[in-house]
Amino acid sequence: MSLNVELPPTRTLPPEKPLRLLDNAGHAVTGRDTGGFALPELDTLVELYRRMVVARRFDVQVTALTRQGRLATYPSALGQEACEIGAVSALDAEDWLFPTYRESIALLTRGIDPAEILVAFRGDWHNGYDQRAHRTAAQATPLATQALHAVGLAHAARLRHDPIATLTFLGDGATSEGDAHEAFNFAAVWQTPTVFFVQNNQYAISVPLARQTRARTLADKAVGYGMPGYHVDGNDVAAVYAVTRAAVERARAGHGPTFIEGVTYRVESHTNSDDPTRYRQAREVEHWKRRDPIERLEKYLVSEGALGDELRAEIAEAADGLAARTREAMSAEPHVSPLELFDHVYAAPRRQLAEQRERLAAELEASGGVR
Amino acid sequence: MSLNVELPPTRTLPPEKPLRLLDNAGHAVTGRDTGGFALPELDTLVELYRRMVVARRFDVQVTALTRQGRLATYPSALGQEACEIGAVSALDAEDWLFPTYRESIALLTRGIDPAEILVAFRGDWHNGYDQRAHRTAAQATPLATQALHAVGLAHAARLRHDPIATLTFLGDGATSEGDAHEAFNFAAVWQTPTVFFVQNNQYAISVPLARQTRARTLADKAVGYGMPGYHVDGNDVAAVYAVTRAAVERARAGHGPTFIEGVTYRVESHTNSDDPTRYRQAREVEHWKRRDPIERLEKYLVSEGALGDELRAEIAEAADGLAARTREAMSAEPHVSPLELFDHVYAAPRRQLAEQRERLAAELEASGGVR
Amino acid sequence: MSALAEAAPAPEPLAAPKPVTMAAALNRALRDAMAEDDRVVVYGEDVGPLGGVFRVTDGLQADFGEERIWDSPLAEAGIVGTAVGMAMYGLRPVVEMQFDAFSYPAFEQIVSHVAKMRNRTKGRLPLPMVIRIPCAGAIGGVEHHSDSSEAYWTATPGLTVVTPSNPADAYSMLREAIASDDPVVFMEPKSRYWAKAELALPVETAPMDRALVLREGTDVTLLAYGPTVTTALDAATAAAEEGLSIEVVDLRSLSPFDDETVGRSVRKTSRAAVIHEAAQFGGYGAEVAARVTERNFHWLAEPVLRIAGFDIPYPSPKLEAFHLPTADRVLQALAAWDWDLA
Amino acid sequence: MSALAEAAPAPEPLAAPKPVTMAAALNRALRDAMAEDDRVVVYGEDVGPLGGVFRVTDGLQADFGEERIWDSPLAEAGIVGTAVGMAMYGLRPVVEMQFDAFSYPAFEQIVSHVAKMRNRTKGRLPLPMVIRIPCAGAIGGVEHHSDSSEAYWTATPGLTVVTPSNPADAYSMLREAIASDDPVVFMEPKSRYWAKAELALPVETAPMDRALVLREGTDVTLLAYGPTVTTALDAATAAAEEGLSIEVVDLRSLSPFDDETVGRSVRKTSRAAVIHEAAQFGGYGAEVAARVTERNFHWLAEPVLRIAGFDIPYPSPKLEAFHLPTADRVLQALAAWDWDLA
Ligand SMILES: Cc1ncc(C[n+]2csc(CCOP(=O)(O)OP(=O)(O)O)c2C)c(N)n1
Ligand SMILES: Cc1ncc(C[n+]2csc(CCOP(=O)(O)OP(=O)(O)O)c2C)c(N)n1
Ligand SMILES: [Mg+2]
Ligand SMILES: [Mg+2]
Repeated sequence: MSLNVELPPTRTLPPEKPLRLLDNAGHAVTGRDTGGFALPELDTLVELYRRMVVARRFDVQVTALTRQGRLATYPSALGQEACEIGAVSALDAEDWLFPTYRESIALLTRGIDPAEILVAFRGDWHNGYDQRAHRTAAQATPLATQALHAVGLAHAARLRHDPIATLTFLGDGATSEGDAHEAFNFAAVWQTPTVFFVQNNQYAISVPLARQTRARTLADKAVGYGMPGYHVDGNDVAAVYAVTRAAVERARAGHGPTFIEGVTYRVESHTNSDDPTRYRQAREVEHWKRRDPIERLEKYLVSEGALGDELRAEIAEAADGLAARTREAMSAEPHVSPLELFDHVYAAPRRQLAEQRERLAAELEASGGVR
Repeated sequence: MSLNVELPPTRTLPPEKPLRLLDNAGHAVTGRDTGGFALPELDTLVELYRRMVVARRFDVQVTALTRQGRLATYPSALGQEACEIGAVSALDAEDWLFPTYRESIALLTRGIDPAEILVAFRGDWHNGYDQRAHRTAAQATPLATQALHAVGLAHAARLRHDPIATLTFLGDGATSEGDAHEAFNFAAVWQTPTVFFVQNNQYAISVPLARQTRARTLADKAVGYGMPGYHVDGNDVAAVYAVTRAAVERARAGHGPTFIEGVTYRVESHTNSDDPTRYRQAREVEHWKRRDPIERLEKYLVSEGALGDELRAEIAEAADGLAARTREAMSAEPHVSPLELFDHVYAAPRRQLAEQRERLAAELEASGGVR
Repeated sequence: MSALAEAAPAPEPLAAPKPVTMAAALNRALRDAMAEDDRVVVYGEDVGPLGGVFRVTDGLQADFGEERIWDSPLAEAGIVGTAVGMAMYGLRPVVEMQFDAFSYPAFEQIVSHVAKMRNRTKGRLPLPMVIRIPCAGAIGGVEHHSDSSEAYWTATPGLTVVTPSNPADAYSMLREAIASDDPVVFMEPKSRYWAKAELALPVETAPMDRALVLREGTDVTLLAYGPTVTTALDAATAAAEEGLSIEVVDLRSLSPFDDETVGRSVRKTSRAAVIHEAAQFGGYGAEVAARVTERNFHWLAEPVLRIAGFDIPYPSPKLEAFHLPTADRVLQALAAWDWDLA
Repeated sequence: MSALAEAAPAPEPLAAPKPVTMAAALNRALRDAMAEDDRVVVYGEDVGPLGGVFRVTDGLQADFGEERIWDSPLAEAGIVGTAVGMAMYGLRPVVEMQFDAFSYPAFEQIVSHVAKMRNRTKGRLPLPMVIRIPCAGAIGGVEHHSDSSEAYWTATPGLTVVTPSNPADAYSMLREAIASDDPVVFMEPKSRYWAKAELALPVETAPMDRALVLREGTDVTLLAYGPTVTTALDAATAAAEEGLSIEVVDLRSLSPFDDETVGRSVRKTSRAAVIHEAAQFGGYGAEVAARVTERNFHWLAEPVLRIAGFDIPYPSPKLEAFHLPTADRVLQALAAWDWDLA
C-alpha cells in the first residue's frame, strides 16, 4: 500500500475543482482532475470499503444507543466515512493520530476497542483508551488545539530521528481558530512530519462554510504557510487515501507538512442534542445523501467484479458483530470509581487531595456509595 | 490625492518581486513591476518626503532622549519611514488607525502631539492622546490583538453606514499570532473596510523572518482568506502610498479588506534595551542602510527638480523645530498624579477602590507625596 | 439602573405572571435591549438561526435581522477582539462564549484589553460590552463543558462579573449589564437555564452590584451564587427541620463584592460558609472567605468555610455528582464547626 | 529530588562561592539539566542567539545547538501547544513566555490541556514540562510587562506553580521542576533577576513544594513569595528596630501550598499577613488568607491581612511605586491590628 507521487512546489494554488479518482457514479476518473494520483489497487479499495461499511454500522449503532440514553452525547460521522477511514488508513501503526470528537470511526479503524472509544461519550471518564499503545491522542474537544499537539509530537519524533508522521483532523469551523493558524505555521517553519486533514463538512454546528471563510477553498490557506495544499473530494475514499498516503510518505521522508481539505458533508445532526432543521434544508441533506461515499465505492467495486455476494455477506456479518459487541458493551454497567477522581491529577502526591479523598471516602461509606 | 486602480480578483498570488514605483536609485519604475499602479503626483511625493524627514528627525531625537534616560523605552522606526508615513498618509482624517508600539512616527504624521505620543514611553500613563479625536487607537503592545479591534471598529462603522476605513499595522512576527489569523478571517468573511499593513522589517526582536514563516511572501497569506494581497517594496514610499491608498478606497467603497506587506528593515535595535549585535551582522544593516527610503525619494525629487535648497532648508527647520519641542517636552517634569490610579478603572464607582484611594491619600499626605 | 428605568416601555408591560425559564428571561432581556437601543448587537457562535446551543438567542435573528445579530466565524479571540473595536465605535456588543472553557482562547483579549481599555485611555474610551458565558456544570457535559471560570475574571481588575441565579434576576441583570458603561462578564449557570419562575416580564430586581438575602436565618450565613444558590436554599430548608436557622445570601455580583450586605448578615449569624462548584484552591470562595474574615473577624465564632468542588479538573458526567457540593455536603460541612463554642 | 541527587556530576562541583545573579543561576540550571538529560529541550521567543530578553538562556544555543534550544515562531499558544505534543512523546520541554501578559494567548492550552492531560488519560500520558514565566513588575516596564498572573495558574487544578525568590532556590527549584513528572509553571520574579547571592553551583535547597522560614520571629508571620520576599525581609528588619519580631516565610510553592510550615509559624505568632504585588481582589493572597484562617482560626488573634497591589490594572512606570507593597506599607498595615488584644 505505497504510493509515490511527486508533490507540487509550494507556491501554487490547488485547482478549484476537488481532486477525485472516482466520480459519483463510481467510474474511475482520468486526466487532469486526478492531479497525477493513481487509483489505489483493488485490494486496497476493498479493504477501505470494508472499513467504511463497518464504521457506518458502528456510527449508526452508537447514534441509536445515544437516543436510548446509553451515552451522554455522540457526534456522528455519518457521510464522512471516506475522509475518516481513507485518511486514517493511510497511516502506519507507528504514526500518531490526533482526532477530534468527530473521529470515533477513525479510531475504530485504528484498532481501538469500541467500548474504550465510548468511555468518553458515555461519561465514565474523559478518555478510555491507551494513547501510547494506539498512538492516538485523546479525542480533542477544544477546537484546533490538538493540531498543535500533532505538530509538537511530530517535531519531537524528528528530533529523535524516528521517521514517523502525525495526522490531525480538523473541522472546517476549527480552521478559523488561532490555534489552527499557529499549528500550520509551526509545522511549516519547523518542517514537521505532519498532515493536516481538514474535513470540510460544510457546517460548524449550525454555521455554514460561507460564514466561516471567504477563501475559494480551504486548501488555499496552505500557500500562506509555504506548504502544499490539496483540495480533495472528501466523499471519494480513493482520492482521500491516495493523497493522504502521499502526504504521510512525504512527511516521513522529511519533506514537511501537508494540508489536505476533504470536501464532504455531515449528514447527521452535530450531536444528538442538535436540531439541524433550524439551520438547513432537507433538500440539501438529500443532495449530499446522493453522493454517499460508500455507495460510490461500492458501484466501482461491483463494476470491477471485486465485490460479490459472499464478500458482501462477510462484511455485513463483521459489521453486525461489531454492532452487537457495541450494544453489549454499552448495556453493561460502566465501571466508575469515585475515589479515582483524586488519583490522576498530579504525579507528586498532594496532601490536600488526600484529605479530600478521605472526606469523599467517608461520605461514600456513610451513604453506601451512592449519591 | 486619490487613485483609482482596479484591484485584482482574489485568487491570485502576488508577484514574488515586490511591487515598486521608484527603484533604489530613485528612478521611476515602469512596466510589470508597478502592478498597474501609477507614481503619485509630485506634490504628493514632496509632502511624503517632508513627513519622512520630520519623522526621522523625531525618531532619532527620541532615541537619543531615551539613551539619556528621559524615556522608559522607545522602539525606533528608523528605516521604516516609507511604510509608516506612506501608509498613514493614505488615510483620511475620518479613517481609524490601529498602531503598535513601533508606530510613533505614524502617529506624528497623524497629527498627534509628540508629548502626547511619548506619554506611554516616558511611563507617565499607558497612553497620552485622545483616541477619538485623532481616530487613532492606543499603541498596542500585545501582538496582533489590535488587528481584531481594527476589524471590529470597521464592522461597526459599516453597520452604521459610515464610509470609513481602518488601517492596522502588524509586524512580520505578529503575523504568527492566532489573533492575526482571526483578524484576517473575520475581516474577509464580514468584508470589513480594513487594511492590514504588515511591516516586514525582517525581525521580531532577534528572530529573523525565516524562523517566522515559510511562505515565499507574507502577502501570500491573503489568498487563504479570500482577500487581495500586495507584496510591496516597503522602502519605496511611492509604492506604499499608492497601494495603500487604493486599498483604503476599495475598503470605503465596500469591497472589503486588503492585505499589504511592506518589505523593509528595522535599522535600529528592537528597543533601546536590545542588543542586536547578538543576532545580526553589521554587514546586513549596512546593506539595508544603502536602501534608505528617504534617500531614494530624495534622489527622485532632486532629479525631477522638485527639491531645491530652499525647500530642503524649510523642511530641515521644521524637523529641527519638532525635535526641539520634543526635547523640551521630555525635559519638563511629567505630570503624574498617583490618586488618578483609581479614577479610570470602572465607570461605576466601587467602594473598595474608594477605600484604597483614601489609604493612598493618607500615605501621600504623611510622606509629602513621594515614595 | 436609572437608564433602564427611563427606557421605552417594553412590548408587554402588563403581562400576567407565567412560568418563565432563565433561558427565556435572558432571551427576552436581549430582545428588549435590542428593541430599545439600536447600538446593541449580538453575535457569537451559533447565535443566529440556531438560536444558540442553549436557545438563549432563539428567534432574535428572525426578528432583528443579520445586521443586529449574526453568526461569527468560530474563533473566540476574534469574537471578543472585534467586540472591543465595536465598543470603541460606540456600539454595545453582547457576545456569547459557548461554554466557560471556550472563552479561554479569548483570555488575552479579555484580560489585556476588555479589562484595561478604560484605564489605558483615562476613561476616554469606555468599553460597554457584555460577554455572556454559560457557566459551571451539573449538566452531564463531557470534558470542557462544565468548567467554572469566575476565579479568572474576578482576579482581573477592570472587569465587572455578575451571575444570576433565577429568571427574574437573569432578565433584570442582563438589561443592566447591557446598559452599563463598563464591560461585564455575565455568567449564566447552565444547570439553571430551564428552571422556571412565575414572572411577568419585564421586571426590575435589585441593582446588579448588590447581594440579596433570599432567606433569613440567625445561625449561619450561606453565601452562594449562580448554580449553588439552589443548593444553599435546599440546605437551609433541610437544616430548618433540624432546628438550624440558615440565612441564604445570593451574591449576584462577584466583582464588585457587596461587603455591606454580606457583612450585615455575617455579623448577625457569626458563622458563614461560601459554596461554589469550582475547585476550592484558588477559587472565588477564597476571596469571599478572606474578605469576610478581614472585615468581620471579631464577629466570627468560626472560620468561614468553603464548600466547593474538589481540587481536581471537572470530572466526567458519571462522576460529577461526587464532585459537586450538595445540600447534604453543605450540612455535613457545617457540622464540622464546634457548635458548643457559640 | 532523588533523580536530581543521583544525577551525573555537574561541570564544576567544587566551585568556590561567588556572586551569582538569579538570571545566571537559572541559566546554569538549564545548562545542567540539558547536559544531564537529552530529553530536555528549550524554546520560545528570542531564547536562541539573543539568549532571551532577560538573558536567562544566554549562550545555551551556542553550546547545545539548535536541536536542543531554538527560537520558535512568535505565538504563545503555539509554543505551549507544541510543547504538549513534545511532552507526549517523552521529551521534557522547557518553554519561555516572554512576560506574564504574553502567556495569556496560551491560556487555553495551559488550562485545558497542560493542566488536564494526566487526568484525562488516567495517568497514561504524564506531561512533564516547564513553563517559565518572567513574572510581576517593579522593573519600570510599560503596560503589559508587569502583570502578576499567579492567581490564574493557582486556580487551575493540575498545575504546579512555584516561584523562587533568590538565586540558590532559582537553581535548585528549576532543576526540580524540570525533573518533575508534572507540568510546572515556573514564575521568575523579573525584579530579582539581577540580585546576587554568594553561591557555589550546583546547589540543592529544600524541595520545591516546601515553604521556608527565612527569618524567625515571634510576633507576626509575614508570608511572601517571589518579588515580595525582599520586601518582607526589609519590613522585618525595620520592625525589629521597633521591637516587633517578624517571622518571614518564603512560600516558594504556590500550588501546592505548604500548610504545615505556614501553620506552624502562624500558630506560634498568632498573627499573619500575606504580601503580593498582584491586585488584592481575587489575588493569590485570598487563598493564603482563607486557608491559613480555615486551619488555624482559633490560634489567630487577628484576621490574616493581605498587603497587595491596589485593585487596578498594573500602572505605568512612573506610578508603579505607589501601587506596589513596600516595607513601609507592610508595617503600616500591621499597625492596623489591635495590638492590645494580643
Ligand atoms: C475552542 C472551542 N470553541 C467552541 C467549541 C464548541 N463547539 C464544539 S464543536 C463546534 C463546531 C465545530 O465545527 P467544525 O470545526 O466544522 O467541526 P465539525 O463539528 O463540523 O466536525 C463548536 C463551535 C469548542 N469545542 N471549542
Ligand atoms: C502576545 C505577545 N507576545 C510577545 C510579545 C513581546 N514582544 C514585543 S515586540 C516582539 C517582536 C515583534 O516583532 P514584529 O511583530 O516583527 O514587530 P517589530 O517589533 O519588528 O516591529 C515581541 C516578541 C508581545 N508584545 N506580545
Ligand atoms: Mg464542520
Ligand atoms: Mg518585525
